[in-house]
Amino acid sequence: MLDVKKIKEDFLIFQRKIKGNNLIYLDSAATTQKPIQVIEAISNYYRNNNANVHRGAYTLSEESTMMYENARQSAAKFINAKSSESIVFTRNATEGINLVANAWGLEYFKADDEILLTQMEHHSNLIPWQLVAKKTGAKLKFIYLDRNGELDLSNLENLINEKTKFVSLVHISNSLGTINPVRDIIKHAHNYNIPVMIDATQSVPHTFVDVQELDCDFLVFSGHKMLGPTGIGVLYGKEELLDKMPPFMGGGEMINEVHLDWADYRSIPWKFEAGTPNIAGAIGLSAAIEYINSIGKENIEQHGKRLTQFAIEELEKIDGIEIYGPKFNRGPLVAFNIKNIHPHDVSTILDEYGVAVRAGHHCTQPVMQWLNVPATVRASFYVYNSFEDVEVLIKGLKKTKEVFAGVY
Amino acid sequence: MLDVKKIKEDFLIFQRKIKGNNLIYLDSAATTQKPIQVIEAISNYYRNNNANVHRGAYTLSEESTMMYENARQSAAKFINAKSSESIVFTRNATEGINLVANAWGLEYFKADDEILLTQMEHHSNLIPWQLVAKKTGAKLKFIYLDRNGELDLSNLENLINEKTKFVSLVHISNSLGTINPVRDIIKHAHNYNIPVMIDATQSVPHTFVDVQELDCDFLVFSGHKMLGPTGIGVLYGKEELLDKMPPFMGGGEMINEVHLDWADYRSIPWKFEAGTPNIAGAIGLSAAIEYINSIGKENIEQHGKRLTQFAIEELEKIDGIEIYGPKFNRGPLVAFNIKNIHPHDVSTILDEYGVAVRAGHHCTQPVMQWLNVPATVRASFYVYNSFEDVEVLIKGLKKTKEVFAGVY
Amino acid sequence: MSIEDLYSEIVLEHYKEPHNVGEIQSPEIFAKGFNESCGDDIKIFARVKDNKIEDIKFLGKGCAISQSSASMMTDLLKGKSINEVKEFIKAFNKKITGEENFPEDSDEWFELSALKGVIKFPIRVKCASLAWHTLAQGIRDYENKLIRRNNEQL
Amino acid sequence: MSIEDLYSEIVLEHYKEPHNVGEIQSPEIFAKGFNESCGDDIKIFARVKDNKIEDIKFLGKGCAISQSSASMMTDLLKGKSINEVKEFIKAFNKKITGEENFPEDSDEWFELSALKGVIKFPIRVKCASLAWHTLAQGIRDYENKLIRRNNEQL
Ligand SMILES: Cc1ncc(COP(=O)(O)O)c(C=O)c1O
Ligand SMILES: Cc1ncc(COP(=O)(O)O)c(C=O)c1O
Repeated sequence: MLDVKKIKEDFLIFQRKIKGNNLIYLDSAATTQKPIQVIEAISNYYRNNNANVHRGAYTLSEESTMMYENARQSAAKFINAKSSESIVFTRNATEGINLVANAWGLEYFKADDEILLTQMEHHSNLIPWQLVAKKTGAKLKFIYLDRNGELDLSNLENLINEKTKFVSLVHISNSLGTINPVRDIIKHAHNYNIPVMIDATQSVPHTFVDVQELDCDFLVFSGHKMLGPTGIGVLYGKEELLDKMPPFMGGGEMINEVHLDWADYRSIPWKFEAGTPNIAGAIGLSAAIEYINSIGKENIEQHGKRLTQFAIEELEKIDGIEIYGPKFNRGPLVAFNIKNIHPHDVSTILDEYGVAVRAGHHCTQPVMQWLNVPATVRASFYVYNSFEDVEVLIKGLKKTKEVFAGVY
Repeated sequence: MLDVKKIKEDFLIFQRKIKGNNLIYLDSAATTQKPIQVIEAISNYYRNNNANVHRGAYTLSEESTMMYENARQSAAKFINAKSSESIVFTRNATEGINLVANAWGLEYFKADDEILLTQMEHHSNLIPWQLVAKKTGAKLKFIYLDRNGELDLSNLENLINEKTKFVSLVHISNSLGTINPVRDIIKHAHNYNIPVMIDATQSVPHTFVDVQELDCDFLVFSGHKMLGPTGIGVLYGKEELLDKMPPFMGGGEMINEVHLDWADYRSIPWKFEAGTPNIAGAIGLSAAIEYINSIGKENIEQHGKRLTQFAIEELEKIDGIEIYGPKFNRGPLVAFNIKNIHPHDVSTILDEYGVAVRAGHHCTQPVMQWLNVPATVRASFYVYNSFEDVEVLIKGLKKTKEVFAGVY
Repeated sequence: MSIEDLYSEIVLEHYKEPHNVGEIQSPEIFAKGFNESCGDDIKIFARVKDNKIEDIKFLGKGCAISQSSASMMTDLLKGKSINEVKEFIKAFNKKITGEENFPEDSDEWFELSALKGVIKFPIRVKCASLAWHTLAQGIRDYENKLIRRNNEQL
Repeated sequence: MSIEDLYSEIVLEHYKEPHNVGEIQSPEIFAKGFNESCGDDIKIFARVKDNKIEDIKFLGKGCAISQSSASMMTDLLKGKSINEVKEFIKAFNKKITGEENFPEDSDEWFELSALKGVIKFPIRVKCASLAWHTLAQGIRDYENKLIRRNNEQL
């Protein structure tokens, strides 16, 4: 069990009042709050070690280079990557996916090649492929959802075939909570030598993701969804695949020898990091990893499961609530709607109680189309959430129903 | 005159000792130090307002959206852009250039079109165009340097012609200090309806840059070189040009309507900001702008000019020092070499005195080739530098010569 | 300021049974609107005769604020001249953003002032004004079309 | 630890007049090295006869540390067998990174131990080892070529 009360003390934002109430933050799937340890790691870097990396011969520059590269090592260790050379720092998960879609896709896709995605992808794992498909003539194929909001894999034998050149899919859905059997899908794709990218944005913060065990070829996640700062994310790629990719962006830091008419690029991962990187961001991410490790991934996973289960049980007691996504074995979030009340209105009323939930399509409009709703309310949990938080949510939902009593 | 002593108090890093000495930081052209006001703006955001932007209906999300969009407005005002819709937040200047090279270049360049750059571009304004030229068959042309390290514009009539489809050049050179007559070049290019991008990375921190007065079509700069955090930069573009560009990256936040097979993009500037942005970075940048405004751009410019002039005068007194770049009217930096001593060795010895200078090619290898040196030493100045800082530099250089006395 | 001021009886009644919902075949005025911040959309149709809004309807899914606002708007603007409508939209925008007060003793504004509570919820202003912005866009398109047609006839 | 320990007399003498600077025509061993952190480069040439380094030269611009290290390295390795050279490179790498101490009373290591000061300047270790890494690469290429040639003759 997590000592949530103690953990909450590290997050100073919970000292704030929202319209006179305690903040009940249930939108961690969008972005998490930051512990003081992360905030201070960033401040301390700026106060003591700030300099540009990789090219200075003076003390500060040496220190900041070391801190930046140590952050890369700690990110590598966090997902059990073989080497830190397979870790590229990006702005966020989205940039990691765009990097691969461009640097791999534009290089290796031809007309009528197939890219396999799923119906539950976040826009970040859909639009980049639409753009690349348009440029190369490749076609998008989809694994569709079954009635439970899980992937319908009955047709996988047909979906993955000689035409398939790439598979990219989400590990844990941010709108349904579904946990996908990515390991099986990777195995299957590898039978055809097809590289697979995993969007682990919602899984890495909550569960131990081991890239060697999964044997995924690429994997992305965002720092800001795991207690880290905004503006930093990670692209993991197998070294031999990253080596085979041309650079995505050009500029300083990513080159060896430059002439007006040609240039020789640096080795991976630096080849993919053009310009001054988000140094403080990487250092903040590394502090977040340390914080997560100090709590323990297993504890975090258990805690998320318990809260989610409790929330679902309590929600089910309320009349007129529809819950979306699989019943069992799901990520630490729950999406739902109250009959006849728009999610936006639910969110506004909950805010009066200090409860922050997301109302919207959660950047997964195809899932909304599938659910046949314009939007949903989503409550998502992390280490600082308690069972009382869920109780306040439930109270707020009951109040919402009262406000809309005439309509309901 | 700047009250440097008072300013220095805002920069806590100067309380540090480097090998027992006060830190004399002369590498601001690589990245500047950060005042406490910027560091606290970031901390305060995480402590009080942190949430994802644009899609939440609760208080924190509303606050963070407002702070993020206010930062956009303050960036717009800082360069006198007509509207904040013409401001795209990027990771750094490099990403801004890559964005335009890709979204404009891949869309509008054909084989044998010409892209005009200069011989003094930072790698960040060279490699992206090399990559686009390779993809489109367009050709790179260059304005070369004259003996003084200034652009040789005698041939401009020939260099800008019907084949020219884009001009991109640096405002102030980071390796020579040259200030280019960008306004004249823009006017000339506009006679042929050719869009011009200005790399203002070294000018925006030091001098008032007015995009409307320059009439440039695009302009980029980096937050970390103007007291702001790492991981945030600005691309300015005229609205009508940004409108005509397809998105660079795809993902969340940049779309309206999404289906599995098509998507409708948001309006500018959000169309170009895929995924969760560096929210804290934008807020930190906005605090940096406030700090700069409180000192006053004119004062900063004057201060930089005085320090540079003083440094050049003192350097000239040392036997065997060669100074590079124009004699007069230059940016706040000076590059030089001591005869027979490698810049790397100079930098190591200066570090013993707490003096941080850059030794290297400053991401402008073509300039090094032109100077016919492998590298140079560069001292660059900002608001926290004093005349005494220059004196310590000079003392360190004299000591360097002593160490190498036998060689020299 | 409590949540009941935002969700007043009038707002909720319009939300429950919005007026003027539906399509108009080959309308003179048509526009689609989109609320970027929540993903809701709306379509507005209007029939123009003798420079007057003869009929006006809307379609779309949305929250209580946007639905009731569209419902009241269509009620109110029916029968007005294009110029009156344009003025009214301007006036509404000023009131909903708090730039001007809602008039206290105007019959015309009586129902609409039920939206007053929105002013205290800046993020919901977009919901309240979605229908109005969309109609304004439709009128602009309509007038541009008229101008083009006139030019072609010259 | 002062700066004079880094720039010792021996280092500066080798920097002033480096030994074995030049090219070797059609060398058995050749490699180019590049120091990513400062942009310096080096070329190493060696003539091999009877599995021994008969001659070795280098070309390149660089700092006092990298130049003197290359100068001393070429002095020392001339005449050694390929295997001895490989062992020596390994030993040097361990010493320059501080993993092992420089031997106190070895004639062979006497000059090289002038580079001892580098250990305290981690960022300069790359300068000191550039020539050594480059030669190691050249030897790997050379041995691979031999293996390929042998295979072809089989
Ligand atoms: C003139 C110029 N352009 C572009 C850049 C690239 O800036 P960044 O690394 O922040 O993208 C620099 C920074 O070194 C520069 O000096
Ligand atoms: C499953 C999933 N993928 C990708 C993303 C995109 O993350 P970011 O906006 O940090 O790039 C998100 C975040 O909402 C997500 O939940």
